[in-house]
Amino acid sequence: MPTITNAHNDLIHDAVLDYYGKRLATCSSDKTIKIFEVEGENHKLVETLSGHEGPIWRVDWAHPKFGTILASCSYDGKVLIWKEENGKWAQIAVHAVHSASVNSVQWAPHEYGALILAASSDGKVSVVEFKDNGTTAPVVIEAHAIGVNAASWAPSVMPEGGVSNQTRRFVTGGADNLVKVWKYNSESQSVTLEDTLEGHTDWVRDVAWSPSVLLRCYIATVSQDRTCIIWSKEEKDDKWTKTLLQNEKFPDVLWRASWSLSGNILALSGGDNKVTLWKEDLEGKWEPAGEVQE
Amino acid sequence: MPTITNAHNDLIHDAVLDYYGKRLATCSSDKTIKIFEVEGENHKLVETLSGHEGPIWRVDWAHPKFGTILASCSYDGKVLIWKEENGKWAQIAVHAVHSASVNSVQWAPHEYGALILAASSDGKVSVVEFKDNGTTAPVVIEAHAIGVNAASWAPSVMPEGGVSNQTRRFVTGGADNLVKVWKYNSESQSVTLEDTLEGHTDWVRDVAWSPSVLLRCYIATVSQDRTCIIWSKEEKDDKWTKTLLQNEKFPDVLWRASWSLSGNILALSGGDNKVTLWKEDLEGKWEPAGEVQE
Amino acid sequence: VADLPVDNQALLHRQFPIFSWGSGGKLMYGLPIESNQSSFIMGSGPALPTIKIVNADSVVTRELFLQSFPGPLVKNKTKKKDVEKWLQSVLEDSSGDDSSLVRIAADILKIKVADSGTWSDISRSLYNSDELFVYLSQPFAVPEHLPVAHKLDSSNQMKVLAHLQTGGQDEALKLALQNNDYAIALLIGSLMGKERWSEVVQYYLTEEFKIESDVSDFSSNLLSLIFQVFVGNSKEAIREFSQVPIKKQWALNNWKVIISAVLNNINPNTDSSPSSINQAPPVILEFLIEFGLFLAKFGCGTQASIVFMIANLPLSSSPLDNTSITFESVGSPNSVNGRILSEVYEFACSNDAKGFPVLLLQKLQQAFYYQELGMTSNATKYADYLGTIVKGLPKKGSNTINFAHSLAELSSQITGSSTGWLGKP
Amino acid sequence: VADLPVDNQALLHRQFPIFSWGSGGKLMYGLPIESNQSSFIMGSGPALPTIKIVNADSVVTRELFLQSFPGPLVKNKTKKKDVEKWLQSVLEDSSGDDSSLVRIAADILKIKVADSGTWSDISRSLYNSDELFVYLSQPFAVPEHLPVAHKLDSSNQMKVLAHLQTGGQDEALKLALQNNDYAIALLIGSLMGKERWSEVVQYYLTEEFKIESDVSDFSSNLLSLIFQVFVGNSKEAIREFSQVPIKKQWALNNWKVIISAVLNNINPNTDSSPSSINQAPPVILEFLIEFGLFLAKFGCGTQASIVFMIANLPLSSSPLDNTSITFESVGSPNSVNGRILSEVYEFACSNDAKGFPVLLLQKLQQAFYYQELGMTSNATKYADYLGTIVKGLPKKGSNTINFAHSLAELSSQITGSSTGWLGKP
Repeated sequence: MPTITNAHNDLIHDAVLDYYGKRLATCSSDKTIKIFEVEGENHKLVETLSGHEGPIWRVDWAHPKFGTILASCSYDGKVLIWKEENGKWAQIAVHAVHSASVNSVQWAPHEYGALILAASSDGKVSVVEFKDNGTTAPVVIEAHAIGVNAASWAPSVMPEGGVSNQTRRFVTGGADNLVKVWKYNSESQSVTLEDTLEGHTDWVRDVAWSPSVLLRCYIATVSQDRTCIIWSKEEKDDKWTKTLLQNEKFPDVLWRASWSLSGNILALSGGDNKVTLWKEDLEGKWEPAGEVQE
Repeated sequence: MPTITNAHNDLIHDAVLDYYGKRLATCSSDKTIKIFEVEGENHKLVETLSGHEGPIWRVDWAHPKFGTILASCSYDGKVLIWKEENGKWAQIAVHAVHSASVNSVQWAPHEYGALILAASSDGKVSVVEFKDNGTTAPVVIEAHAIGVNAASWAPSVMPEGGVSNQTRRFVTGGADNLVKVWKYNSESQSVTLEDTLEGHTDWVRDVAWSPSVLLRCYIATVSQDRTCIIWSKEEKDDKWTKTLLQNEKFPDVLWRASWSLSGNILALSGGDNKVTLWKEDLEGKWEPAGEVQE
Repeated sequence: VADLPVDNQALLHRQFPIFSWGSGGKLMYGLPIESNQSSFIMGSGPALPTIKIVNADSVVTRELFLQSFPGPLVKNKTKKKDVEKWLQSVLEDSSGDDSSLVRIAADILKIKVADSGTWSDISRSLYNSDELFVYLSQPFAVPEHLPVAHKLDSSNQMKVLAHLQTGGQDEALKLALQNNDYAIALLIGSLMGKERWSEVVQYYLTEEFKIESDVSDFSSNLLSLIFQVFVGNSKEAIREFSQVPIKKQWALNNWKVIISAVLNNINPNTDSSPSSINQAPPVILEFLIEFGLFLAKFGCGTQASIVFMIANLPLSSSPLDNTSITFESVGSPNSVNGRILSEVYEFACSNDAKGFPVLLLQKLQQAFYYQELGMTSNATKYADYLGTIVKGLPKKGSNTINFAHSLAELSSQITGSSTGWLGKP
Repeated sequence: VADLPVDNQALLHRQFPIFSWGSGGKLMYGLPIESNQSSFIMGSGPALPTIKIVNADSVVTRELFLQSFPGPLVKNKTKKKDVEKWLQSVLEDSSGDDSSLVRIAADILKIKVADSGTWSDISRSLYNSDELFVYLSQPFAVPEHLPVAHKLDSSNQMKVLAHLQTGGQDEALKLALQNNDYAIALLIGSLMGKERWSEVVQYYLTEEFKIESDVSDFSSNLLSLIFQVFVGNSKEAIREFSQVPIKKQWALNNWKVIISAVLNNINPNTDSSPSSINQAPPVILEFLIEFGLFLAKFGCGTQASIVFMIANLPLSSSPLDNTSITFESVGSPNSVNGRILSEVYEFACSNDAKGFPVLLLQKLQQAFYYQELGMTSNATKYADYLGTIVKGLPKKGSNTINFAHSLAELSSQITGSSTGWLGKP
């Protein structure tokens, strides 16, 4: 199994495998992004991408159908789009609508097109589509005035009327301790607030919408208040049901939440330097599903 | 109401109104039959018929469709047939198959034709049809060896196959204290015994088959034993049900039994010189329905 | 009168009364003069001097309410009020014979025709329980409240629960009965199906409901039956007591009190069945049918008819249940009362405009009866009505042929009596 | 750990663990070196020296019986014996946790799949009443047979009969209860419909079935419920105790003992219902549904699923009764155990070859789960099976489109993991 040592010299904030599990992108406070190829036991550094002017918080690979494309977001307030063509990497777009740190960036479900969702400490989130002829005007709305720490798309669900009738949702978590659920209308290029979920008592640091195919929606949110809350809802319900992942608080702040590719397992990382895995049990509570150990 | 006084000077054994209630025929030990016309309050002796050589026990009018015809039976062993034509009465036939007193004579239901049933002290009953061209050979069978006192036809009932398929029954009462039910087959000109009913303890003097339209058959039999027995049966029953008209014996012998024209009321005459009327009550017992008083 | 041997020959020389029925409601008779009188007079005059022809009507005792009966009763034509009024006159006429079956039947029919009665109205027709109210209102000496019965102690109660938890119903019941705890025994029995429950009920009543003055166990028999009826065990209960001669006799003798008691316990609020007397709750219907069959089987056919009437069974020639017993008529169809009551029952209870086809012959016979008594207008009404019915009968078939034939005979009699001499066929 | 205010800025300078899920059953992680360690070493090496990519399988705790599960279960194809064997292995594995809902569900499913079980087998899955047999076989001191209960005297017995004859059920009942004669009170109650009867039963048990050691009236509550179930009064009984907090809690805590007791009293000889566990007698079905709804309503949804399983209800998205509660899955469909148990239930209980359509998404999710853990052959079996199912779905409709879409995604993941780099779309 590949082990990459000393990828960066500074803090590493994110590392993401691509769709095929063949490339790994890492980003760091050293303002670079490194692309590794991983195969079998081996790994090879392919490229180091420079361009950001501050710590890079997250990276996200686009769906292969668009090509080999990576998005990154940074303290410098920008989202940069990178593409590999013929073995060479280049920066192909800049998304600079925010006036403060962009804390998370995520490509939308590929059925929506080449769409990006960005969350910023300027209190806003932006949705921007990259068309073949260049970017469209981004949709920017204020989400959490004090600052938005994370945003995550809901999985794509086909409704009766076809793609154009889709309800495209995403969830955000803010420094106001709130979690909000939004609806994005691509035709009218507008975003409306659907729900405001109260529960956390400190900054929400990450939100993750489960990609499960089941009819029940799950959102995991983690916070500096050392709790992880699972929000769930079925189409027919009015309100989201709130379930604490566990009754006791975690030893330290929680930092990231990430669902497995089909939403069966939730991975949490936090200030106690652990990555714990969780899954739902028969009775709808959450039980440990493993822990990453050295 | 017509009152006829001193119709005969000797015992009067029978008196019968015709179909229309316009004529009365009386017969007597004086060997004559008298025909009276009765209208409103009046009566008029129309004819005195002579021909018998002994007391005449009974007379019976034929159905008007055959004309104005009367049958009579006598101690002399004969049955004489009389007809009125153009106001004049004449004897038109003699039925002399019996060798002793003929005790009862009765025309069959008119649907059978001009048929007569006679019962004789010679122990036999005879059935004889009068056709337009003269009489057929009578059917004579032994019924009650010691002597047959009475015989009565059952009413006509149309079966599935039409007239020719009819079961023609009659009942006889004898000096052997028995009552017998017979079947007459006109095609084969034969008579078969169907049932023998025991119950009386002395000579049966009269039998009468009720002309009721109901599906239940009723036969009244009266006897010198001072009882009247009602025998009843439905098509589906195997056996006749025997019911005493009343539990106590009558004061004297019972002589004649006669059902009203539709079988609703039974008239009994007996040695106590009374004519009592009877009808069935709700529970199937027999209760008084009147008495003839002077 | 002593049973002397009869001199057959001598009889041939006696003058007996003579009698003959005539059409048009007439009859002819001649009564002999009393023989001793005759001898005294020493005349040689005829033993039977006079022959009279009179109206049958003047001799036949006629039911007082026969003339006023508004028949034939035709649904949607005959007014209910008229029938009610007529029934009322019958009830007033019954000269105080409360136990007469005619009165009971007429009373029940009046309730049914009115269509607004209750089960306790019908119960009252059978048996007026007012006397019981008098009894109930009497003050009784306050009894001493010493315990006289038994019940299970705590540890045995727990045993019962443990038995039930483990499915040991028989053991639980045995324990309860051994200790004479009938309350818990009944509860256990209630889990075990209606037959076991009924066994426990009967056992309990036999042991604990003995009243000194109780002749032939009237009280416990009646209570036992009531409880079994309402649990749906009628058939078995009736079968059981019909096999014990003393109980069978009790049931035959007390049929009115029994049915009255059961009907009085029909609670319109229980079950989802309507309290309408046109539709008995299923357990009651089962009871009425079984009890009626019981009565019919043991010679009380008319009483059985009344019970079947209460149960709203249709008159029909089809046998009931798996028996050979039919309910074709209320009482004997050969009795005037029976025919009239049957006709009123059909009017009150038949849902079909066609009524009960089995009554057609009875109505014809009734018409003939009217004609025999010279009540020609009544006979005509029936003849006309039956004439319209005949058109609706199947064309072929011996029943139709006979019916039409007899109806034609009736019509010709009616015509004959109205036109007299000229009515020659 | 004390709740100190968090320094948000400082967090931006901390090294947190990093983690990412990869396709083909891989995951990537990097754990920081402990900060104090780092300071001690005084090196300036990276806080996160190593990033590892491993098989998810080596980190995720997998259910022991997941690999051996013979799914997808296809009626008439998958052998019953294989499913039974697998269930048996689950039961042996449950490490002695008898009260676990997974064990109970698996045990019940094993009985259902075998198709030869009885109601007391199911009862035993919930609660093993052997301990009661031990209790029952203990000898008890022979109690003194002094009468300690009351019953009506003769004259009051006659009064009761008179009341009943006159329809005075309430008066009769009052008289019986005033005199503490519960046996006759129960009999009178039996005439008055199931609600009144149940009231009398409860009253009697409350008064007479007090056991000293009985915490929260366990015995009288249980008996009362049993009797009410069998008289068909489940809905009302459950409604009643769900409104009394202490009784509600008793019922929620003791649901297994309660259902076990009721099931043990199903007597195959009573009623005409078959004793097959595939078809509960009507009163039992009513009880199971109402009790399940009660459990679901008060937060015991998984327990409710087990009860609905016992009742053989089909899995469906249609709400039960007039509630908003549905039985779509045995336990949570987002749990592995829940999905597997639901699939086994469908195999055991669905009459249709089509099964329970509501499970399709669950099976798809299960397939994704196998794929995530790198158990590609299991994932493939499901993908193939679901591929045949898709053909039978209605062509239009968003459900079918989504299903097909997701299935295609699964298939491409499976293909991707087996061919690697070359599997570009």
